[in-house]
Amino acid sequence: MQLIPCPWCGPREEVEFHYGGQAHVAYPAAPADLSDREWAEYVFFRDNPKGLFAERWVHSTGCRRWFNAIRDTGTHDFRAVYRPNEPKPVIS
Amino acid sequence: MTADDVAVDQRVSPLELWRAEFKALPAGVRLRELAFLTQLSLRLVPESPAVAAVSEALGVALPLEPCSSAVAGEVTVLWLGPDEWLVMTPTGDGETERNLRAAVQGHGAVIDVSGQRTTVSVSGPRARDLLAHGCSIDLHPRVNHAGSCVQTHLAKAGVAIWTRDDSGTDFWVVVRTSFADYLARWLVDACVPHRQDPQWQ
Amino acid sequence: MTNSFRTSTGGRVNRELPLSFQFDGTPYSGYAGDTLASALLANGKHDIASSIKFGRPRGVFAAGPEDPSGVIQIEEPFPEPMLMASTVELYDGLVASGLPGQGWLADRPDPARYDAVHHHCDLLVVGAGPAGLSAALTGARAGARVVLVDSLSEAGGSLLGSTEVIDGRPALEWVESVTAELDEHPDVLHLQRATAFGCYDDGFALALENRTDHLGGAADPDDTRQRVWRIRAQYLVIATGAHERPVVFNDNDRPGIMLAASARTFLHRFGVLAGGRAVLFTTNDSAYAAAFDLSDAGVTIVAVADSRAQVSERLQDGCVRRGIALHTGHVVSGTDGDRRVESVDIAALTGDNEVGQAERVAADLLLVSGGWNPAVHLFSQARGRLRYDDGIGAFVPAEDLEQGRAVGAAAGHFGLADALRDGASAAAAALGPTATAAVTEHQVDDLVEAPSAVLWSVPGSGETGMAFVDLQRDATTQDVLRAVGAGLRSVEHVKRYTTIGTGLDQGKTSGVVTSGIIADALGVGVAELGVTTYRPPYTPVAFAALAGRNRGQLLDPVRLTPTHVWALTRGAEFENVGQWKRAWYFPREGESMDGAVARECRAAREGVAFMDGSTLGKIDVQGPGAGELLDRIYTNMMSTLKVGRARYGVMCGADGMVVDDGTVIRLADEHFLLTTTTGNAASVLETMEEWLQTEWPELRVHLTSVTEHWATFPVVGPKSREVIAALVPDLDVSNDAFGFMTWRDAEIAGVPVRIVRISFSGELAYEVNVSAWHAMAVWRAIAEAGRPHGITPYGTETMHVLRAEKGFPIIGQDTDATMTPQDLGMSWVVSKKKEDFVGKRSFTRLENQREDRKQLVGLLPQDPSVLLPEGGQVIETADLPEAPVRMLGHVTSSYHSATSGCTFALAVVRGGRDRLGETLYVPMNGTPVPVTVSDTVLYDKEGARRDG
Amino acid sequence: MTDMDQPSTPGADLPDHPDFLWRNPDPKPSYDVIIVGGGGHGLATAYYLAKNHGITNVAVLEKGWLAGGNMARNTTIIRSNYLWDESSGIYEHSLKLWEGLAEDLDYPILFSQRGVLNLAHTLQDVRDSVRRVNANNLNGIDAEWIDAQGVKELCPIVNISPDVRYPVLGATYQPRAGIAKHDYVAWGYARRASDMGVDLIQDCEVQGIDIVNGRVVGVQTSRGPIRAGKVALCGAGHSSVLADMAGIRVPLQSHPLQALVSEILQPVHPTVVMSNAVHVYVSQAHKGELVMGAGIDSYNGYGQRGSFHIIEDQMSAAVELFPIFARAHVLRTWAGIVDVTPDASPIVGLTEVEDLYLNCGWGTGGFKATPGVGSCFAHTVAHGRPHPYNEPFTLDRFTTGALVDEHGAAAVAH
Repeated sequence: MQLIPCPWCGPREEVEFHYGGQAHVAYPAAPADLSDREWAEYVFFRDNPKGLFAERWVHSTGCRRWFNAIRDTGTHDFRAVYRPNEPKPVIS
Repeated sequence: MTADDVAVDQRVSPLELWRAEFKALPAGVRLRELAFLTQLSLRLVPESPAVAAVSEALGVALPLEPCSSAVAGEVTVLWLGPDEWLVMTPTGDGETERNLRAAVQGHGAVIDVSGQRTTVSVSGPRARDLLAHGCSIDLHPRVNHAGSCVQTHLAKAGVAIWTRDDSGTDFWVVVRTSFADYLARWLVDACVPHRQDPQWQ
Repeated sequence: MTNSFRTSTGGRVNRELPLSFQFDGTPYSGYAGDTLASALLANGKHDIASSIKFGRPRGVFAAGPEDPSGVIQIEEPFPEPMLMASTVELYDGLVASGLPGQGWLADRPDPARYDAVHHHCDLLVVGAGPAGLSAALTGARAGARVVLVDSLSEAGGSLLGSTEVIDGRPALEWVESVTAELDEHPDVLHLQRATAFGCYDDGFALALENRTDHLGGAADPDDTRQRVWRIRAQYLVIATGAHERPVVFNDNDRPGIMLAASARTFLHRFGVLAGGRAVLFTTNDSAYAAAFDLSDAGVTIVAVADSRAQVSERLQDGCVRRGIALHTGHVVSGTDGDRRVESVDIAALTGDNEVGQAERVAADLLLVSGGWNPAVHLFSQARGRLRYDDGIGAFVPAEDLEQGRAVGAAAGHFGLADALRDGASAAAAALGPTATAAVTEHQVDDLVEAPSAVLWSVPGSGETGMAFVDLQRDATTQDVLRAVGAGLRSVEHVKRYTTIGTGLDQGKTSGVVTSGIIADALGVGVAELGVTTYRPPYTPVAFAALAGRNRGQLLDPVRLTPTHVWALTRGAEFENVGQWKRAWYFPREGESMDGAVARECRAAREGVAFMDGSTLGKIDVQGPGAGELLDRIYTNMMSTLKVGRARYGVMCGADGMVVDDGTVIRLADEHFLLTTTTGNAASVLETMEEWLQTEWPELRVHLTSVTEHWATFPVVGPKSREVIAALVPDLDVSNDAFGFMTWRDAEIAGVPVRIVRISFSGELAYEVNVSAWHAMAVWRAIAEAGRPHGITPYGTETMHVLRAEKGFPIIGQDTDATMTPQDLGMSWVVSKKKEDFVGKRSFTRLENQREDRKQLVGLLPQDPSVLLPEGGQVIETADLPEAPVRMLGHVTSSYHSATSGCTFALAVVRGGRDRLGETLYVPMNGTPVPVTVSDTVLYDKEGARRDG
Repeated sequence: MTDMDQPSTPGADLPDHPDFLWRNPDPKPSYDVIIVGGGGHGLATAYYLAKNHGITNVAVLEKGWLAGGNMARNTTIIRSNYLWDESSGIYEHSLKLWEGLAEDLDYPILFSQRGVLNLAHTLQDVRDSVRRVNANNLNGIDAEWIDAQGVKELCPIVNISPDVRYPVLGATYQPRAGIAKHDYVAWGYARRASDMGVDLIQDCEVQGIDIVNGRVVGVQTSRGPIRAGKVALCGAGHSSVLADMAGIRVPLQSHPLQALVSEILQPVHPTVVMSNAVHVYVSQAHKGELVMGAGIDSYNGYGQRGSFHIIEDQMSAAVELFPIFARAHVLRTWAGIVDVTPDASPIVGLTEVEDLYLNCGWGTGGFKATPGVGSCFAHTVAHGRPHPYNEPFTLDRFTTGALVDEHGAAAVAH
């Protein structure tokens, strides 16, 4: 059972969190102007890399805050967590 | 008899049917429902100009540190999130609520959530051991001190656990009303294997 | 015969405390401190099981969990399948039997208790042998929070089976002093009978503690039989020792053939002689200790066959002194015997790696040692990399873990001094200076061992006779060679081809040997071949232990509403809705469900009825951006809602499919309260927070769940106005003063309430909301005020009928993840004015333009007595054509309408709204039943009843 | 009662594997078709390419050992009682092939049609179950709704007491469903494919896909470049990684899916029981061990490791449904990687890159689909156009919205 470092509450067991999928997928400014394909990209298509992945989590049992994490999907290790208003950290 | 008295008379707490069970537990743990605490959800961004006024209204600085709390007389303030606090007080005269509303003005929100949760006092020399059956957070006095307030799972119920001393023997467990019966059942059951345990007597 | 193979003195068993037990129907006796294996051997019982494939007799091959052979079934006090005799502590009244590799389950539920405890520590030490004890002690002295777990009944590990000396005293005295000192430290948790079976991320380890079995009848029935310790450690010290490895040769599976160190353990720990005449077959120095100690204890050691060309003088002298014939460069090429080994064939290893003519010697015990495999299971589970060590022919840790380290024999350091030093330095590494200071040096005279030979299998094994690689799976060298011959190159393939390593022991003795044999066959190195993955659990764990207390009523939380007890006392039947228990219907004495529901419906349509709707999710929405947020979340416009009014709303996902619905009331300019469906309360709040926190942080809004703060009681029916009027005399309840979709604050029984005029039934209705504290007071007041009008409590079933008669869909019942608001006939709830809202863009996708989308309609069975099955499919033809039959949709809701005196249904049907009046068919038990497509509203189409 | 294939002494008389399985050739410089991924789908596709379409100049490239991914890790449940026409079409096609597969492959795959029960625990479960059963019957698939008592008769060890937390209200039952022996299936395909000239190349990781003018021409591998006329991707959990090499974006998320096995036990469980409500599915495999799966882990992961709390929840559910399992033992736990699409249906067919074909997104349905998708995918690759059974499973459906939503009615709402 992994520990996930909530940017507010600190490390907690993963059962306290819910997964939110890929981070930094902004809601389109003007959905009406998008082609069906472009809209489908937003609704259904997410990256699925093996390796570093910026994704969303929410500390649902705790402070109810959504935050971002950079996690290695190969090892499942959390490499960084950051709040929605913080820039995506650079990790090699 | 005023309308208020009528109302008070007829209040029902989620765990009143568990009183007898709680009393029958080994002496090492004491469970008691602290029913009818007025509970206010205070919503405010920490940067808000109202923070000062709110602190004044509470009589104590609003705790901004995650997982912390503050106490002013009978008023307890638990940190639930960066913009959310639970203000608890045994007094039902509505004064705290009025003062908070006045202090918050348009900057946030004060919501009466008194019926949303109930509070179970878990105390005694084995209190920490009892919680350890279902709580993954380290409540050892070395790392967990009086005043900490953590929201986590106790068994399968979401709770806030407020630590009230530095010896790991006094906690408040604040739980959603609808989960209270489950949690009481779970706590009582957790004590069963310890009935014969001398350390729990 | 009783304990005839028990030494007169010695061992760790309590000879004052004899225990009686039964095995395969025969009564035996043993002592407290025995394992089932040691007690059986003490009684000269060697053949205890038979093999799964060939039914060959099998005995105790090892003294620990690595034993692939001594598999037993516990029959009494409660059946437990497939355990190693060597891991079962003896207790009075134990009844067990040997197994052919297949156990059986009890036919009754297990009465025992199981639970779990979370524990946190700076240092988790797995294994209370020399390395583990020295690590734990160093940590304890440094003042760290230490957990020490060990699977045996007492601490000591390998020292229990040896005659080692530490600081000039018997090692076990040192063990006692260490455990005594550990007990002095309040923050040290020392658990024996606790096996660490899994290591996971971030220092998380699981240990299974056996608490009561060994107490037999004396155990407290309330106590926990097995406890799972969920340990979160800052640092993990793996001191799990090593497993001795056999060498494979012909007929190497007979009872009486046993790993050398195990025989030594039986002697020193249990005072048991595993035989009378023994042969030792070894490839290394370590096994001589077993031969010498057994010899000194009175066992005749007929011969030692050492595959190495020469051995040290010390060992030669040891043999000479004891009159043991030492054959260097020799191996055991085979055995003979009936129920047990009776003779052993010893042969020379010739130069070209073949064996010469064998000499047969009589023996009832054959000690085997092919070297040692460090127990790296936990290390490997913790994602530690392994490397193959040619010198010892085993896989050893290649590195330290991020948060831990393997020490002592588990790291391939087999000497006692190494173990003691390893353990202490690991603790020091974890804890820093304070611990480093606490490290103590010990006086130990470790014998310098000569290099071991690496011999997987005696040349020629299996060519004649059977040479077993995995005794439990009855898999032989020939099986391995067949697998290789079949074209298999991966150990994982060979494992699956031969089933080696899939038994109870998970290949603890066979895994590396298999890799070795494959490597030899393919002419590659063991290193590049690798070994099969070590997977949790390290040793088998009972299902019930992992289930713990999450069973029965504690399997999942039962969420209760404020009126639950009241409903119970009224004999209500309950329905699970998510985690909630909801009153389903309130049958009277001898009343059927249909009868009760019909009665409840009539009351709501003709008089007045009330229910507990408190499970509805409720979210308080406050802030300057509140209206804007709701406009973006709901399909319709909420920002225009006037204070004092209520509005129905629908939420869609980005894909345009309906996810939830409910009502929104506006309490103030910047203050709304919305309701969600019962099942979606949490997910709706979480989703709204996600939008707010991650996409629209510029909106200043606070979302707060008030689901349980507010109890919600709909009071429904033509008489509801009178009831409310009676409850709130000073409230003008006339339709003009208190119109539909408005709300008022009021007081009932001295309690502040909020009354909302919304209707989920089409009847005149008032929804009374009150703080949970006062819920019962108000509930009773409503019952009291309604009594003159025969007010009737109703449950979810009646609620469903009432709403269905009005064509109100239930999200999740009349919809699945494929329905849009338009499909539901709710275009009116989709704002044309708003530029955007969640899901809007999806409505214009090709698929959403189709004429033949499934749409919600009503279905009226042409025989009004026929109740359509919910989930029934809708087809076009009166007779059932050959499959596949084109399906137009399915019945989502179907009820008997007491009010209309007919049955009716809601269904989703392709192009349904263009089919009104058409006859379609719903197959029931293979016979299509004709139905007429109608609009969704069965009752009061003109909506005349809403305002009473 | 369907035949349980329960050996008198389980494990004793599992049929032996043949003395020869497959060649271990070195890769040739060029093939007509390269199949990337030596799992069940890749091997089956190769087999049907050779058998049905006479295309034998084929290589199956596997980065590890053949069928060592999900094929070696799944719980071997085979059924076709899916809700939507499109799904039941391809899964029923698959089931029919399963029924003749032992003979076809001349390999004892131990397909045991012992029936599968999908339990219903809530009133909405019941509605959804009846809906599926009716749809199945009209699609010509054997399926029935049975009540709790009927469940007890088919599987006497199921606890149908009304007093448990989530009582069993009934179940859907597909008698023709069952389980098979996964290694035997994979090796059966591998052996026949190898016989017919297909090169099975292990320890050969594809590291790049060569595309010239929008047309695939070969692959870069850990054993050097290999040219190909056509390339067919069967990467299962790693499909996104492969698709990325070709610059193709697929709506997949890869999740850990865990399973576990008990010791060998005397026969107690004659059928297969699945319960989505309490997240467990259980069968007693041919050797007599209990084989179980649970829900997938929520987060993306390629680690072939899951979270332990999922195993614990699974054990609670299992002991609740089958009280006599209390003292059975977990011997081994493991995890696979399932690639899941937004509508929980697969993607099988052509891609925007010419001669590059894609088969992925099977989630937890991959094993049961093996023969079906193998034959359909082979057809698709051979003819350059989709087989009718996989036609609905295009990548394009996510643009048009024509999803095949097998999540079904998941929500609980009143």
